[in-house]
Amino acid sequence: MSREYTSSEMMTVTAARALENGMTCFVGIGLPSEAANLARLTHAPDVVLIYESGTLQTKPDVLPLSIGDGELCDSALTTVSVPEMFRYWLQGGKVSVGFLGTAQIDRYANLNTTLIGDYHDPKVRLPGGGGAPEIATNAGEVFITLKHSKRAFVKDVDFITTLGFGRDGKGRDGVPNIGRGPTRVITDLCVMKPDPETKELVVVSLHPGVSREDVIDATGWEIRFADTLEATPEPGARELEVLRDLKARTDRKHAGE
Amino acid sequence: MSREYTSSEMMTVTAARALENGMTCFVGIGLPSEAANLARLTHAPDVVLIYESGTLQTKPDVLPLSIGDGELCDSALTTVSVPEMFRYWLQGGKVSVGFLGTAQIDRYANLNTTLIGDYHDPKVRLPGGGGAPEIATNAGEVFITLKHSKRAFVKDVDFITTLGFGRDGKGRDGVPNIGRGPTRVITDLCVMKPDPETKELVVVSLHPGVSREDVIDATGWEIRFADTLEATPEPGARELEVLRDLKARTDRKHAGE
Amino acid sequence: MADFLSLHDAVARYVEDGATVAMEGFTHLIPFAAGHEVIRQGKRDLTLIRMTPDLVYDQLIGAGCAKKVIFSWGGNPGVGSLHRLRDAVEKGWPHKVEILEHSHAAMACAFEAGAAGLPLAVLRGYVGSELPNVNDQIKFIECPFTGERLAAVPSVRPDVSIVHAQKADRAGNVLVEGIIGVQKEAVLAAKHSIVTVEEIVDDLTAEPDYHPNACIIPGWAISAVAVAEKGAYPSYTHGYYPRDNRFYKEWDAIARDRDAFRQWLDENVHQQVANPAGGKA
Amino acid sequence: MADFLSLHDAVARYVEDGATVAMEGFTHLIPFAAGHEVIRQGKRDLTLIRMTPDLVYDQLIGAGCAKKVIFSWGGNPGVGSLHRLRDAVEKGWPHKVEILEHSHAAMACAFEAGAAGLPLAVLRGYVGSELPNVNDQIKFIECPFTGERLAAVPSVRPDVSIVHAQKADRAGNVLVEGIIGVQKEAVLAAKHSIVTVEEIVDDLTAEPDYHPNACIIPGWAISAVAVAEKGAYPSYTHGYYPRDNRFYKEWDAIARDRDAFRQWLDENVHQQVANPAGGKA
Repeated sequence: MSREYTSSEMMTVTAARALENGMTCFVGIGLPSEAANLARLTHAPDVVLIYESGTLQTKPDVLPLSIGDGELCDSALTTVSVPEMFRYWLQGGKVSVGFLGTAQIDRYANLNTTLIGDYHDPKVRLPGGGGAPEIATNAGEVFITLKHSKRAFVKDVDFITTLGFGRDGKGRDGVPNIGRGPTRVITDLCVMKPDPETKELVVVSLHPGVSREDVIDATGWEIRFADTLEATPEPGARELEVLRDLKARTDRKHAGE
Repeated sequence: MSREYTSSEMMTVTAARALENGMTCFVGIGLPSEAANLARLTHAPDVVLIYESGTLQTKPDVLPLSIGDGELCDSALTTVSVPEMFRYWLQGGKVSVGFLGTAQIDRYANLNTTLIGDYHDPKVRLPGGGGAPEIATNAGEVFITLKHSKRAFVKDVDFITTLGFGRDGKGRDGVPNIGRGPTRVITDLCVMKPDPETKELVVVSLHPGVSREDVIDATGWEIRFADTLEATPEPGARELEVLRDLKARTDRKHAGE
Repeated sequence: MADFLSLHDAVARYVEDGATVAMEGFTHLIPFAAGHEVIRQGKRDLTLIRMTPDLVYDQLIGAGCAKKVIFSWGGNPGVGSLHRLRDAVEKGWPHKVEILEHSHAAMACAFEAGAAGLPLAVLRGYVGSELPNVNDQIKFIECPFTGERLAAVPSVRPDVSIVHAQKADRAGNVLVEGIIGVQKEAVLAAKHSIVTVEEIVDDLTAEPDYHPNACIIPGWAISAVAVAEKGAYPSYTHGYYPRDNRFYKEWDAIARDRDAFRQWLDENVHQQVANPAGGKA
Repeated sequence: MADFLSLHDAVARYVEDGATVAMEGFTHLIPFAAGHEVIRQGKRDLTLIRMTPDLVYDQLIGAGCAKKVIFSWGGNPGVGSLHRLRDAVEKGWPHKVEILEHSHAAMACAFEAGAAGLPLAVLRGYVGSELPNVNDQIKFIECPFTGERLAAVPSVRPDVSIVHAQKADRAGNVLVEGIIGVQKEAVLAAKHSIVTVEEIVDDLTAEPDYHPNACIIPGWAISAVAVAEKGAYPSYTHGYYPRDNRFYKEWDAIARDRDAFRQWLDENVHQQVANPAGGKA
């Protein structure tokens, strides 16, 4: 078992570690799903995973390609209708953390999955909001994970599909019955958290081998660093083994279908 | 098989005949339930019976004592939650006829099941609205069945729990998305229908052996009779046999429990 | 995750004097055992919410636990009146009880809205009814798209909801089956919840009659699970025992008379600590 | 009661040019066979509603059936973009398509409200999102009890909804099992409905896996039932066949290129009258 690992693995393991055992996690497809299942298969066996397809407390053996793969239903405690999922479980306050990916994110952790360019004359149409707009406001808090790049990390998103802290960092102030919003952003380079006052994202931890310059170069605004910048712990041997097994199982399953 | 029958049987058979095969009927407990099941067991085998407990398309072998007896679930096509029953099936416009009983009814077919006397100092507390207020407005039409008496048939109900045609007969005028309201009232003496113009209840058919005076004496307002007053057809032999069997089965079942 | 507690401890921990309590179960699965435990523990000034108060609230009201009752149909199903409810409302015995009454549709929607975390439920309801004249919690709003006037009622958000169900598994997940009423909504709408069950099984998803869309409430959405065999008697538990329709009829005579009621309560509730289900099991 | 029709006749009878159509199925049970039949019959100017347009609407849009698309997440799940949707929105090929976009929560609530016969859905939604800036169907109301600002969207009430399900019985009752999505809501919200099924059985309540709280839509609430074996392929039918994740990945290359798409459509839809499921069955 080698302790060598890729930056993607570093990202996934770090994202997984953000989840605590017993949390109830509304899982986005893709990277969040990979991280959430790694958490479940390692340090957080009782983390409750909920997917917007209505599958409650699911324990997939392989990662789903879509948000509604049969594997999610087959391994769930129970499967409810989609209106019930959004009304009773998300809006009803049963989700402690929403785990999201995104196409664009800005310094106030606002997310854009709608489009690049002008709404009525888009350069690139992205898929749209999906569950994110209400996950971000109705879950207790939000974790975000995505690869670090200047295209993705922009000063101001072209469109706020999903609220982080608004255009001025004050988007949640005085709003009743709203979650805490993004509490951490996990990339392949670092971990960021919103400044307690201004809500601007601040790098709090650098992954092994990553320099401040690497982060600065991959971020579309003048990124700030915490005064006491931590070093993200390396992935453990077991985490890497479980993650690689999971991905290999997944690849075999999807290729065979 | 005797063709002699009681006035209660006459009422139930007449009420049952009001239901047509293929109607979707939201059934009130007691007399409506007896009539609806008699219809199902005789001329209307495909009448769909829905009870507010969530039991859809139920075919009880014995009459339920309560609106939620196990028999209703055991013989249903499926059983849904009570919110779904009221939202999707009743309010969603899937019910062609609501079949109701009542404690008091007035000349405009308004129903009172709340109380006798003053609301804040009641002479008699009745059970309350239950499903009736929305059954009466969201079903396509409403049939009402109850025993005829001056106590029950009053000029003005003490309290409108459930809309017939309002205090002035105009309670449904101009209201969007509302059913036709009461289209017939079946008692142990006669059948009444609302006047097409004024909506006041008018006797359209007298049961065999019942005189106008009998109805006048049992009605708390100056009851009108249709110009061409019909004679309600007598119960058929098979209807009486099926009804008596049903009631005997029911008595045996409930006594044994 | 739900704590596994004795019924005594669950009620002692979560039902406080003055609390707003919903004990639900639509004819089916009425949590009588839990109601009797509330009586035995002498809880007072409760605001009791139930669509159909049924015998369980008749007993709680007669025993003096209730300050206020919120309901939509307060009869003994198929039999007649709830005499303890009437005696409290009409004569103030054992003390005056305030009532707030709705229609079933409105209460069902209010439970749904409570589960959905909303402050209000919107429905096409109360048209032409005089209930809005006597219940100031019924308001009307205008649809911003069509201009239609629709009823609005506050959602139900109890301090504690108590329901009965068929079974729980070792993780505290609960299966509700048959007439499911507003049980799930009651649990999800409440700050705390107690579920009494007929039995505990190892794993609900491994049961032979498991169905992917069964009504299962996860253990992490429940505060406490307590075993109460025949805990819904004299109502019933689908798959376990039938409704005792005869007892429902007999209740009429018991509840009509204050002394008969007190004697019944003494013999069947207060002296039944060892048999929390009460009644004639 | 539902009429038993061929898929051809069901689509011919209920899907009119210019109609508002919802083909639902949340990843699971997507009615591809019916979608292909709509393409074959050359329907035009449809307003297509779906939470996740998925490949089925990508195909309908590319084939020129759509005037407008109402959706909440328009990607190829786990793969990337819907290139036909993008080509229509970005380049106007084969013609300009209007879009109206919501969040999942809002659309799910709008289907629920449609099934419930209401003109609007109310939710705690769109807080801080800029979607209300570009969708004039999103409004806000004030709760009359708490003063909270809540989002309101019009309910979904399609002219016709089309869903796929596991099985129907001879009375036209339909069982939907597994990930049930908004299928029931889509059917109940629509003026007309077509349900395609894998098979017809005698009586759903007599099936060995019958469950009292299964998601069964009664035949009298459905306009037409049509048998379409593998009718959800390349999505899947729980209990029958799995999702063809490989095809979903392959679709990316097919849909990127107009000619490749036209060729695929010709071979797999237009020339497949005898095999209405299309695709590689």
